Amino acid sequence: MKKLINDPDDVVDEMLDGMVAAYPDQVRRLPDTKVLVRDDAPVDGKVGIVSGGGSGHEPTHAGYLGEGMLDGAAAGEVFTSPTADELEELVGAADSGEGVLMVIKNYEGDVMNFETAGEMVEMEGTDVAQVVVDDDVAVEDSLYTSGRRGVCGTILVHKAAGAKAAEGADLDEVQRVAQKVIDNVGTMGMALTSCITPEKGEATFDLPEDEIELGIGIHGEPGVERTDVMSADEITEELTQNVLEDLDLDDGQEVMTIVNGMGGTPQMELFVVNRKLQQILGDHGLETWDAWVGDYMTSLDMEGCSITVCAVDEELKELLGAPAETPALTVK
Amino acid sequence: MKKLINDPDDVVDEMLDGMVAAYPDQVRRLPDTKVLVRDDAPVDGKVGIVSGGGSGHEPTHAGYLGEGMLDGAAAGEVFTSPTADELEELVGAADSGEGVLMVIKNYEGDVMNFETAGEMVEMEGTDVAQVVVDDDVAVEDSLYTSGRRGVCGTILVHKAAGAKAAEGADLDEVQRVAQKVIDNVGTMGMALTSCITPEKGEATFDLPEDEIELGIGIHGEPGVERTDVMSADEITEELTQNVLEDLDLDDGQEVMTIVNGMGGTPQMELFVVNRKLQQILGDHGLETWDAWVGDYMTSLDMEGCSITVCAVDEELKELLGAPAETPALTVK
Amino acid sequence: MSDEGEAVVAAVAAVADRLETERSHLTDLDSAIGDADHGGNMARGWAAAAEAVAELDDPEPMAVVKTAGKTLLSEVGGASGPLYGGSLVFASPELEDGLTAESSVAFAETYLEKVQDRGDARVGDKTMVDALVPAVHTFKKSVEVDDMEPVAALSKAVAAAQRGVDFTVPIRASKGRASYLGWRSVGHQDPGATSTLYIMEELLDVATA
Amino acid sequence: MSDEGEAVVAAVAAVADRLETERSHLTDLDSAIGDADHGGNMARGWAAAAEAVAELDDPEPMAVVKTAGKTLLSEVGGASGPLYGGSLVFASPELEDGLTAESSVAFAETYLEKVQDRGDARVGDKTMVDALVPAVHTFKKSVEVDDMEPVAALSKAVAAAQRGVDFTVPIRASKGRASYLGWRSVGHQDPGATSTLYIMEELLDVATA
Ligand SMILES: Nc1ncnc2c1ncn2[C@@H]1O[C@H](COP(=O)(O)OP(=O)(O)O)[C@@H](O)[C@H]1O
Ligand SMILES: Nc1ncnc2c1ncn2[C@@H]1O[C@H](COP(=O)(O)OP(=O)(O)O)[C@@H](O)[C@H]1O
Ligand SMILES: [Mg+2]
Ligand SMILES: [Mg+2]
Ligand SMILES: [Mg+2]
Ligand SMILES: [Mg+2]
Repeated sequence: MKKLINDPDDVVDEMLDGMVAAYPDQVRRLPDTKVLVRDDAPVDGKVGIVSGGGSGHEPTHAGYLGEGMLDGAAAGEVFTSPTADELEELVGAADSGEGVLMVIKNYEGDVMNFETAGEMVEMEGTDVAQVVVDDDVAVEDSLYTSGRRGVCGTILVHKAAGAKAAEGADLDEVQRVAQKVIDNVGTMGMALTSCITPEKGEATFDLPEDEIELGIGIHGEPGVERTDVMSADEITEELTQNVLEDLDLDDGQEVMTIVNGMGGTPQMELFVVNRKLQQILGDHGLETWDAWVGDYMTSLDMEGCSITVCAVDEELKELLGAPAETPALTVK
Repeated sequence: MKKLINDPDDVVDEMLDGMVAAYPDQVRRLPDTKVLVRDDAPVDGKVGIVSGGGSGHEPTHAGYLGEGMLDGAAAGEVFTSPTADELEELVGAADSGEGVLMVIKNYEGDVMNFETAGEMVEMEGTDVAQVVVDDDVAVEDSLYTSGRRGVCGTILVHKAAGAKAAEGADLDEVQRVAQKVIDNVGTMGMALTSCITPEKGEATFDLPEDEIELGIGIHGEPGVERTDVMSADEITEELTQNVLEDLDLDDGQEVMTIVNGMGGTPQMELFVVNRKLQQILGDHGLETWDAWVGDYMTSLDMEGCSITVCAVDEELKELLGAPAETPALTVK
Repeated sequence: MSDEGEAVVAAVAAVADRLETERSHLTDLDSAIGDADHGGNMARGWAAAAEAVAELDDPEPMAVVKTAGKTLLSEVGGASGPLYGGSLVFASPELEDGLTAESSVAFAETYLEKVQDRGDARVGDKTMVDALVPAVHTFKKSVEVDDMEPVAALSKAVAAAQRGVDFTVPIRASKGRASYLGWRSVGHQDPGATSTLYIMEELLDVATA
Repeated sequence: MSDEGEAVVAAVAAVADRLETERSHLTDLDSAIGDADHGGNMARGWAAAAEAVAELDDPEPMAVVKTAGKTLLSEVGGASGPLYGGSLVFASPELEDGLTAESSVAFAETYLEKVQDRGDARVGDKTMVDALVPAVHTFKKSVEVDDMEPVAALSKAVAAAQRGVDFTVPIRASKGRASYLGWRSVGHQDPGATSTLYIMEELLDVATA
């Protein structure tokens, strides 16, 4: 493994310091933790929004700290949920007295650690609500899985909840709009290559030159199906078709889309995918209200992408289009 | 080669359509060209700023189209300078009558094509000025090279010139501040892996698991020196040292920095580099006024990074900090 | 330091050593059907636990187990952090009066119960539960029905856990990251069941020493 | 269509074919010391040039060469676009009165001059100039001093260009992307010199046919 890394054991710690050094006016690190909060947290009179999870998904999570999005973000080890005690500090630091919404990506590890933390801070009198994002349509939600994963749609949950909180809404209202995004968003991803975790130092899974993985998550886990390599257009078809089938939208529905890079895929390719995605949506009678293309939620250096579609109404358009100012996302 | 590509011959064309589909309110494509301009170009009463070069460096160039930065950007084939006739159309579309500044990255291909275009539009009465960016300190500027290359420092030239033009300055003034950035900026890059061009479909150069290239450009060309693999801190030392030697700054000088990813390197690693960079600058008695971390000028899927340092005074701080609103860069 | 407490501290240290040794093996197992971090999670967590318990002033069994659990909770994260750590903390009171055959059985049962409370997995979901259930059942039966000595019973329990680990291979996962793979999870050994077995082997080793 | 014009159109087509065949070889050469696009640049440009000249109504040599040059200028980009394309355009007037020994020499000289005007490279800089200079010198001398037929002179010029290509191998580049490599450029053959040789070989082939 050749990486811009010193010691794998220090990589998360050093990354967090490097983030603070990049955005000293926007974020700060809680001493002796892997928790970053926006510089002015807790923001008086505002519901706090926190998120977190394993590292390796940058700019998720700390990249979205700031006005109109998150108040705090906890970083676990690479691909490992943060520990409950760090999450406790996270929630505490985001609470101005108006309560805190925890945005959790569905996975037992995250859910169990967040819930443990939530119970602990509630005992100390903080109002806590949670939403669990499960936008990954690749995984069937059945008795035989731990439920659908939370992936790139989470960014839109952060955005809408953050905007609602910035308006001064109360915890219930903020939780409602977060859940509304969750109810209207679907994502599916694919990998051309495996990622390399600092811990393992080699590919998590072997993917021959002529095969790809469909339905991957964001943790370098193998996907739901392995198929022969396909063209960009075919891959876009496959992902979009699955997402649209899941969402089952009416003709003329407005949507917002994300073509998300997995970290190792150049933007050139993401734009090639976006071109086809927009054609397909047009063919389905859907109207794109906004289209994002870039690296929003990654898997280290994995090559591949995910496609997210979110049905939007007037309320969601207002929230998703509202101003945000964070290191990784600025909406004017 | 496994990529999100349909046919290598179509990749630039499809990418450009995908960009327009992503930012339909911000950019448009000149019919039958590979030229993208900001939607409202030419902007009345404003000097036009144009740039361009081979594709494969996304978000450079079209990602920087918009208020406070570029008016137009020409995309060549992958790593190939745009042709003179496309550049002619580019300059024409950016001219509102106040003249156009061409920002050229030093390389014979770009310079020859831009100059040919410049001569042609001048014959039709457009005022044209040019600056040639050559911030790459890895290449010695001597009789034995075609001069220093233009690399990531170019982004700062776009930014300063764009801000000056937005103020309503005339062509001379805009050219002056562009040149001022060029005189104060230095960059050096390195690669952990080669990139894969769509044309060749395999690595441009072989780089064994235990070696890295120092002093690479942004065209997948091999670097100036090949060395044994080093830690992130050592690499950061090496790059920064070379840039600082070249710039030769006074104690207490304020600087702005960019840790730029080459396309395939995850943000986690870039932040690890930024942490060390800021420590080194501090040790040298320099003061960081602003620090950017991300993928600004890439080499397709190459893994690696470059470090840019630019000395700033009050004028440059004002210009580099001025508002900009482009797909890839928003400054509030 | 009580003899018993000393033994538990030694056991935690032995577990830490063993999991460091098995680090890359566990990560390889987790690569195949998970996210390639189980080895790191376990090695990091138990090393910290061993340090923490070594510093206890009065290392009675309950305090040692509780400290180890708390350390895992704050060092590991992931799915295994709350499962291993939380269950140790909550089960530790069963050892309040020391290590007896009876208290060991109670501890084992509570530990299993807490894992299932938190993770909601049943036997056959291809998780650590598949190693734990046969181990705890065998342990309890050996002690309570067959009147075996705890160490002999533990030895039986370890063999049972091994069966459980082997059993995870041919089945489809319904919990944890491996569940995302659907049928593709079949044929792979569960990392968490494997680390559970290793921990039990070390307990046995220290108990027989 | 004049015979001469027809021959030039055929030559452009032959060049296009050849460069398509050599596409990956040229790109490999450019990978080693450049940016891996020379094969694509040449193949794309000359294919377009062949199409364009095939559509000319009155394909006199000058018009054909000029059209080919303009097409290269607008299709190739990079360093080789203005060098090949611009030089063909500017040298084409030398063929105004058709293809004679004299006009061919004048064309060759002007072409070389334009390449050097635009690119500012001298012999030994490890560029296409290293193939062109010996070729043009040899051609001129063969025609003007040795009174050779143009086709025989061209054959000598091709051999001279080959020497030039070989010469690029052991030298350090001072122009083009290869110059960034400094001493590491030594030992590699220049792609632009190589494509120049291939083009000349095809001209000879068509001329002898
Ligand atoms: N819901 C669950 N109940 C019981 N055990 C589980 C559950 N989910 C996961 N596990 C166990 O955790 C192991 C994975 O642990 P680890 O890799 O450390 O965490 P993560 O899955 O968060 O990366 C699995 O092999 C499995 O044995
Ligand atoms: N200044 C120059 N003068 C003459 N030839 C040059 C010059 N610069 C580059 N070349 C030629 O161009 C070739 C490279 O062409 P190509 O790869 O198509 O363009 P680019 O270098 O822009 O990628 C080199 O091999 C060399 O022969
Ligand atoms: Mg994990
Ligand atoms: Mg090129
Ligand atoms: Mg795991
Ligand atoms: Mg080239």
